[in-house]
Amino acid sequence: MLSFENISNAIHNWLYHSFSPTTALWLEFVLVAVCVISLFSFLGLVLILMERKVSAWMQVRLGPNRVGPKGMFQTVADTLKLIVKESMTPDGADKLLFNLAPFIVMIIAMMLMAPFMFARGFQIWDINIGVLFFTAVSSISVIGILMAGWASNNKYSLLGAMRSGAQIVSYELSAGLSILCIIVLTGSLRISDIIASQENGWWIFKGHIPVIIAFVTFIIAVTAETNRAPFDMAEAESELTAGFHTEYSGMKFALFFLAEYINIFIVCALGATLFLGGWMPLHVGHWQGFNHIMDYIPSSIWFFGKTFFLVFVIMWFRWTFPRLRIDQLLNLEWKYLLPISMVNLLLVTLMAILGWHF
Amino acid sequence: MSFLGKYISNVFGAIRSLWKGMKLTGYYFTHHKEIITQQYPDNKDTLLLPERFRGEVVMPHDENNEHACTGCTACELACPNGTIKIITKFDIAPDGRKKKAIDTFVYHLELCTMCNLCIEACPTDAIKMAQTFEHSVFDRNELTKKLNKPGSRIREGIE
Amino acid sequence: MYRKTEIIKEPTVNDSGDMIINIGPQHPATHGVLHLVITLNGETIKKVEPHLGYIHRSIEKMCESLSYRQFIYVTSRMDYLSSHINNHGCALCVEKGMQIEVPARAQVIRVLMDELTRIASHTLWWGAMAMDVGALTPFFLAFREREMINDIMEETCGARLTMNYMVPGGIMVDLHPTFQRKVKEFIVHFKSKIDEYDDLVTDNIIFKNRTVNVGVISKEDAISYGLTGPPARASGVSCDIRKIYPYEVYRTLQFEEIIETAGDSFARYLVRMKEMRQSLSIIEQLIDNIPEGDFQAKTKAVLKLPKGEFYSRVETARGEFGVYIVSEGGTTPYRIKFRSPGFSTLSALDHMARGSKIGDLVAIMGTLDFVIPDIDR
Amino acid sequence: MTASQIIFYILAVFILSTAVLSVTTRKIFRSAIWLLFSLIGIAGLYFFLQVEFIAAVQIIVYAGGIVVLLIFSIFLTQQSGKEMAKAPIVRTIASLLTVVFGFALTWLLIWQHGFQKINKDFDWSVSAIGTRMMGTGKGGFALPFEAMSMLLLAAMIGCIVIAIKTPSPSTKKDKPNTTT
Amino acid sequence: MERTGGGGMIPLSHLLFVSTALFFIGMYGLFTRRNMITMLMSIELLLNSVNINFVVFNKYLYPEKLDGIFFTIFIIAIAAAEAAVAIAIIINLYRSHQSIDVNDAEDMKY
Repeated sequence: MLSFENISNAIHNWLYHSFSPTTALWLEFVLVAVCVISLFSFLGLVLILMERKVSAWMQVRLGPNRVGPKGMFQTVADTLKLIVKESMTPDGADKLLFNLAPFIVMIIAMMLMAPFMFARGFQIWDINIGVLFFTAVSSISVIGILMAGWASNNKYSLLGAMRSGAQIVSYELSAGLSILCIIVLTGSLRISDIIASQENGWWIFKGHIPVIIAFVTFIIAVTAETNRAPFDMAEAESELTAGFHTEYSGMKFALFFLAEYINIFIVCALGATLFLGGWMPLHVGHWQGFNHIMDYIPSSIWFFGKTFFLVFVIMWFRWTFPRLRIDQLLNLEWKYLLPISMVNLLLVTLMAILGWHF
Repeated sequence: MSFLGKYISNVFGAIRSLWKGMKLTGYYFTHHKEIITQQYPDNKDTLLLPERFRGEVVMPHDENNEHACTGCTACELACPNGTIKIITKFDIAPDGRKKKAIDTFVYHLELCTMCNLCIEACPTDAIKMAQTFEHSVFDRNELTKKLNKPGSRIREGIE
Repeated sequence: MYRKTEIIKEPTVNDSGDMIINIGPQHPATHGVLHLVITLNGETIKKVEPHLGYIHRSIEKMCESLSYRQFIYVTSRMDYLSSHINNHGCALCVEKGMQIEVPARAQVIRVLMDELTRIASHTLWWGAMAMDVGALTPFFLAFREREMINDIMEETCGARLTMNYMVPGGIMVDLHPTFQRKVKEFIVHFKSKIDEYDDLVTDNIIFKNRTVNVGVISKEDAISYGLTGPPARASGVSCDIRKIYPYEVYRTLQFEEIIETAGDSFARYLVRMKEMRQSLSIIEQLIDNIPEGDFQAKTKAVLKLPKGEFYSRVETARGEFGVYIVSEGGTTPYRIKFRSPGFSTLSALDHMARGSKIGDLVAIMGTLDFVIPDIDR
Repeated sequence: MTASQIIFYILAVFILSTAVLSVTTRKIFRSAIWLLFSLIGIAGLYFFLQVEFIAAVQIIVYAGGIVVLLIFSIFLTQQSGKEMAKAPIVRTIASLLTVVFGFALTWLLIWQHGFQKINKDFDWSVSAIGTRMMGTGKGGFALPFEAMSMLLLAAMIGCIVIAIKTPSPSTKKDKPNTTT
Repeated sequence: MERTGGGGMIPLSHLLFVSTALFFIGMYGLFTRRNMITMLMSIELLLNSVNINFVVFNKYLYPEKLDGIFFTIFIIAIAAAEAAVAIAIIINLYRSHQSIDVNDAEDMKY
């Protein structure tokens, strides 16, 4: 059967047969980089189009419908427009950091792609601390935002960056705690182990109410961590015009924009991996026929389907809720999410020790 | 315990209120065929404006190239912005008497606020509002219009 | 324009740690060209200083050179969301001076249009206010309802926003034949949709957190700042001109004056939401009872007000709108002054916003419902 | 040279050059950013040495925690765009000499000692670290772990006590209505 | 895709060169800087060079033990606590002295 696993293994074997190990390693690096970058641009285009369509349909509008069939090439046209636009650097800005910041944000988003399992046996780097790698690297992205905000020499940008810093640092805690719930249940940090542990059922079904609470906490926390509405304090259009990327234009703005959507994809992919079983198809108890039909759907479709469902939920939040205020945002984290997820982690630990999960 | 109970009911109340809003947007998402926006340049042919819509002042002419304007300047006086300027001349009537008539009815569209006062003031209903609304031009001079067509004359019987 | 040094050397402002930020003249939250110089300590607002003049068109001076028929249309350009009610106030003042008796049909139609305008203004405010606090979908839902009113207006008056439907002595043209049917359709439609508004925004916990206990102004302060309309009624001041100085047919109508006592942003929100329902009930009372008859009183071609001073007031969507005309007996007013509700509301912004966060400032501005050309005539 | 050697030398140059930039630049915000790069480079070195857990902890605590804290304190304490004063030339030369001398001495000692590499599999795993960390028997680190928790708690409380702002009467006066 | 290499081929002395150089770069910063925050940054560099040493010695010389890893973890934890307390002190100092230069903070002497 033609699957991602076979293709990648074939390429790997061919490279190591044809070249010396060093050359083969370099070639693999280049190949992976090309794959990740093209996946990036494709995801960016698709997600931005999806956001526009979702927002339009929720707001009783049509959305983009001019460029290409049903407006499918609208984001391509927008990207072209952004590429040819002039990239301005404001007077008094720290030019080096100002130009560096979008690339930092972008590179971190790219690095986060590494440990994910996109399909059965298809993974860039099966690192043994997979989930920890994710939480670690994603915490750097706040520096990119702080750099952008400070280097712009703009008070709105600075305020947005400060807000973003406070927000991301605090919401990492509850995101981390809800990830820990699943780690406690699986006993491994490795992404492939976590997916393998869900062979007989996804954690969200196996783990009773505590895991559902962890899932809800996770979704809220990552919405905040990616600076999405209702937690878009860093941008807060009606308050800070555009927050930390007020001064950016052209391609550098496009990089921020792209990184935002890639980050959404990544956190949703993580949610799908941890709670919804990654590429594992939906299996229901002893319904053999049903399970067989589900197995026929390719694993990559399962993974992307789950991820895009979560992406849709996050977009649904954005187009429904008003924005929180900065102190309420921190209240929500420290007074509600953190205590709840701490108690929840205790419950999950109890459950794991007593073996109450299925 | 009352504190804990209040805390939990707070959380659930919040989730319920949020779910209510999400249900509404979810409903609109799944019923996205009913849209409120108009696909403007596409529906240009079918777009119907009400007959009272005030787009621009025009002077209707009949098939004999005749209009109803006597040049009384009532509209010019009624206009708050100086949008209308009437230049009169003296026609020689068939019976040999000199008669006042309009030479040019100058209408400055760029000054007009579509307040309808000129139409109200006109005693002979010579001018009316047209339903056009796309007034943009490349040269500002094009916005200064002459409303009476060349060679037109006043209809018989209108004083 | 302000001189930078002048503001920094303000004695109440500490030199260290304060950030001075310009909100506006071009800013998404000001809905126009308002310029606020705010002094921040971290995120906390220490001072708000509005700077006006970016959209000053000297409407009052302009009106002094226009005749009594002509000047009415200019007032549509002040508070463009309740342009009809502005025109109404001017027409009332001229009629008071000329002692013209307005026909009953014209009175009812005027009030109907007033209430439709009020609903249109409040729906727009609802959408814009929700956008200020960060929700974008309500804006489009609000425009759906507002569009229906605009269509009704367009059909009868000939324009969607600056209707200029009032003339001294009545209204310009008679109602369109489809008017009653369309308004009844609108009533049925709006009654179901206003519940959606409540689902989406009013009951939302985030919205409540953003507005409850934010921008509180007490009853005494509201009176001393000269607040009128919904902001004052949210603080418990009874100030509805339709109730206390009823004009036209308002004295025969059954409606409530909405009064809340909390004085915060949420109270202002609730007052407007309830006012929409009251306006709807007024329309329901009137729509089937439009008397037959003339729609315009017979007036002279050239209006001349007798020598003297005339004042009339109406309740716009934002509060009390007063027209004060000094006449020397000529065809144009000698002096004209408009008392616009937005100006005094803006003066209370500093009092309300001190000590709250930037996000609160935007929410307060949203619930105060500024229309900048109304503030800055 | 093999690929892994090339990667190592690139990492080493990256770590050292950003560290040098961090201590020599005169813009304090840039200094923090260079420090961040140096710390991330060190994390990369740990990844290279295949001690991924330490690398992840390094990134979480240093990049995500300490540098953000430093940047916040920079924002809070000064106009971060301003350049710092140059150190006096005498002090610069003196410290440069000291440092070079010290480095030469240390490096000489290391070079002469000539460590012998032991070719055994270095096997760590998160579960092994966890069991040792909580172990109370021989080779267990439960006591240091508990001491560390006490230290962190004390540090937390200490921070709050030091940084808490005593509300002066003047700041209270101009906030008439802030009940949120 | 499996990773090859992994530091096995790098001589220990090269790794120690990096850590030693890092340590003395940190020392240089500590000597020349008079701004407390930058001094704190230099201290972080010193701690990191020590961490590298611990990890490298553990990996190369005592692979059967995990003590170096533990020391590294504890040092990182202490560094976090130290940075937090130091920054609290610095901010407090800034509030009272309007400066974070060490030369300006010598009131304690008297």
